[in-house]
Amino acid sequence: MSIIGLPIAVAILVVVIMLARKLGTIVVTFMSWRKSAIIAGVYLLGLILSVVIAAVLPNHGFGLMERSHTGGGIQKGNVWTTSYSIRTQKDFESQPGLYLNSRQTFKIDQRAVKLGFAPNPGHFQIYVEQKEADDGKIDVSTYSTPFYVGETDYTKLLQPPKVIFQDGLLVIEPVQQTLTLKLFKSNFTQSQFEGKNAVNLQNGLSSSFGWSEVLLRVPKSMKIDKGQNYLQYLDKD
Amino acid sequence: MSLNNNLLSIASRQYVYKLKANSSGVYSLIFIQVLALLFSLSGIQSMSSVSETLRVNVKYFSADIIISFTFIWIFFMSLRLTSINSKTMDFTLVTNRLSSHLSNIGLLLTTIIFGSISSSLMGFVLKIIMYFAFDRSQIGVNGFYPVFSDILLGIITTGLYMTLIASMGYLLGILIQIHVLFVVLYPAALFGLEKVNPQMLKLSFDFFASETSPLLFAIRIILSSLIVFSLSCLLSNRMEVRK
Amino acid sequence: MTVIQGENLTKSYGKTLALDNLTFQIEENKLTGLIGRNGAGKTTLLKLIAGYLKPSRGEINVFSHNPFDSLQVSANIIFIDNHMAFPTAFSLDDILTEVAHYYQNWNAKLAHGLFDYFSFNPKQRHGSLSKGNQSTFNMIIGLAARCPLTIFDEPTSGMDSAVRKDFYRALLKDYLEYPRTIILSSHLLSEVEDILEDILLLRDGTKCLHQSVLELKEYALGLKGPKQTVLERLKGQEILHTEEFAQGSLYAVIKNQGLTSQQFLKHEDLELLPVSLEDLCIYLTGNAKGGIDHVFKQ
Amino acid sequence: MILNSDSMKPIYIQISEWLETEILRANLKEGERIYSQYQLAEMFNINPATAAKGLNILVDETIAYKKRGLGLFVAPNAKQFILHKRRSQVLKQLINEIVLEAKHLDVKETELMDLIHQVFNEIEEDKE
Repeated sequence: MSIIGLPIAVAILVVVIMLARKLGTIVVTFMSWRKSAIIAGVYLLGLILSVVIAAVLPNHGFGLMERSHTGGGIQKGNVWTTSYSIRTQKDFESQPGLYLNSRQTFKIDQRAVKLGFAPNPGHFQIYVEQKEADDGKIDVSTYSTPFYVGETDYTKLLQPPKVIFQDGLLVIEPVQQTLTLKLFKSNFTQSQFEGKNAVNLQNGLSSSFGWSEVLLRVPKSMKIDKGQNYLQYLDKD
Repeated sequence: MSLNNNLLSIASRQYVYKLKANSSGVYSLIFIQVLALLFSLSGIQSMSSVSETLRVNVKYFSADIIISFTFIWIFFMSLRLTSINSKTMDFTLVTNRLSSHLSNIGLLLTTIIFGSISSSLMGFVLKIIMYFAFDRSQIGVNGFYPVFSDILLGIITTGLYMTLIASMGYLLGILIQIHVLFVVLYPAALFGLEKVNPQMLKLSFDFFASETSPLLFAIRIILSSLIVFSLSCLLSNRMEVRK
Repeated sequence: MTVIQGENLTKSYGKTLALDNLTFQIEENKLTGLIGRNGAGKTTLLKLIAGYLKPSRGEINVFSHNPFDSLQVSANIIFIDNHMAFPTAFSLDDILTEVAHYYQNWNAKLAHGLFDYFSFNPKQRHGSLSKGNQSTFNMIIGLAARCPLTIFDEPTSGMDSAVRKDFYRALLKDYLEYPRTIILSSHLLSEVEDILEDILLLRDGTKCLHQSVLELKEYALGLKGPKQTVLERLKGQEILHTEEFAQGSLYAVIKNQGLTSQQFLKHEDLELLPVSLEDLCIYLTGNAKGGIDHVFKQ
Repeated sequence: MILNSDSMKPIYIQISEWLETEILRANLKEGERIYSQYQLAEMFNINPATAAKGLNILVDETIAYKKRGLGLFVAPNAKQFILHKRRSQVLKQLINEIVLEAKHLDVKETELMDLIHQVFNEIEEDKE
């Protein structure tokens, strides 16, 4: 809070508290101290009950589960290393920290397809793997590395890029997406001892965007214009 | 005539009396906490991150506002306990200054226990409201479910902060009794300090707020509060009992 | 036994001297009236006794303790005045219950008896009572507490005369049933003189006199008659007050020094009149300027 | 009986006189216990010290005697004593006042005697 905002907020609060006290003195003329004590007890019991209720509420429906990505726990701190290490790995399926967004298969008639890409697909890493056989199909899998806001992993909420195959042209289009997230933060009286107190609270709230990865598995004999320098070939050897 | 009335028995009688007398404080506390809860429903902090294709708007929810409001409430509660009116009420019946201070501190500690538990648990009311009233697919499960040890730690820390704040309010109240000008002087001194040496205020704030060891934190708060309360008692000895 | 002992007691507020070198003693189980005009220092003295104020000079002892900020003394005193305050959370009924915990001699039967007699509404709040009813309620507490030292500072302010009468009667009856040291400050001396044992008369912060009511009643004589005769008779007497009330007639108040009324009555033209305590106190504490009439003579 | 606090007569004397009258009227009989100072204080709404002084007069005049720990009792012959005292003292004082007043009003001695005769006769007639 800024140095100007603080006194204003305090002033508003003072007014609120004055009002509350006025209210208290009005209420008190109708209430004996016994009733007040009972109300205090009921209030406290209600609050304790709320903890119990919160504990037993079923956890389905939450958009963000504690761990939404596949393949084991990728901590927020490891997001970047994970993203980089993918490139050296060959087996995407067993790669920890990668979340499979979508999988599509397109049939091709031609033996050779010229793969074309929509303009500016820069935020994807596109990997190409040639299959053992010629089955006339292109498998397109899209993956995502972990996306974090603070401590929360929201990778699962990301929409996969749109993949269209038409007239020998493969179009991978990013989807414009707006995510609204509601996250819980521990009270500052708790977070103080997690090394994230009120003073450096802001640090705990940074978001980190991961990467979208696209894996194309193409028939063995398919020709691809190797001139596309954003393509990365995964060689089986 | 009997002169065997000892300090503690009188102070505890006063404590019970004051507890009943100030029971109406619960209404203002509930009012303030519910108000803070309503404020909290729009989030305590929001953040957005944008990339070319993705925009993430995040709202954070916690009981921070509720706890902060409760802090201010306890400040005014302790301030009120030093008012002339409260003093007159004390001296209407059996008392001396020390027993009056002791019973006030006892009352404040009880209030603090109530305030710290209620403000910390109010966060779960917030969560339950969010669970049913908001689109759950936007809500993160992280931190939704209660963890007993965390709650306990939160309550104790809240209580400790409240103790410190209550001691400050009590001191201010006594100072105002000595001279009304302290109403202005107290905050003015703080702001003056901020202007002259911003580091010092931050340091004293960090002294409590940056301590990450619960034990050290508790020791710091308890010692500081004791010092401030003792100072209040000493200062009040300069005055006449009741005018 | 001496309950209260003041030695050269002086209290000043800034430059104003409220009490000046007051030395006095109050004995146990006496009902003493503290009498004086407004500003004579009655309330200051009572607050010194109750331990609310610190003497500027001199010493005060209550139950052989310094009362200032003393818990021991406080536990044995109740101070009834119209500044008594009770929490708004308490109804009158609650107050009677709560106050009882503080006083070991508390007489709940008396408290509730008086409470019902004066038809208080148990659910009402102390703050919303009229001034007179507040005084009446405070008085109930003062009586029921049965403190070894009970102080009433102008307890009847705002009460109507019927309630005042009831109060004095209640005070006396409870005092007879449970004798204790009681100090009653009042400026309506005529109402209380019969129930008092001693009178401590203050004048400008000093002790004017401290005597039993019985002695005080015989302290002075009033003499009415032709001016010349009266003046002749007054030779060698201590004159407290003179007043010319008609042409050539004089009313004089003199100190009663063993003169029996017979001696005066033998003189035909003189009339002997009793001097009420109230008048006597006014004469003793009055200023030397010749009374209010003096103002109009100018 | 209601005390007259404005009277020239101090209250404690009014108390002792009232007790004497009670003895004369045989409301208090010889050998009977007399009211304590506290009972009197309550009856007349006066301080017990005042009542005690009234009782002391009775003791001093041997109208009453003290029994240790039991209180005051009406002495034997108290009634006679009171009658005697009233005749010799009270009546004399009253007459004293009458004579003074008569002198004041220029009433002759014989005139006063006639007046007394007249009043005597009137009261006798009323009785019959």
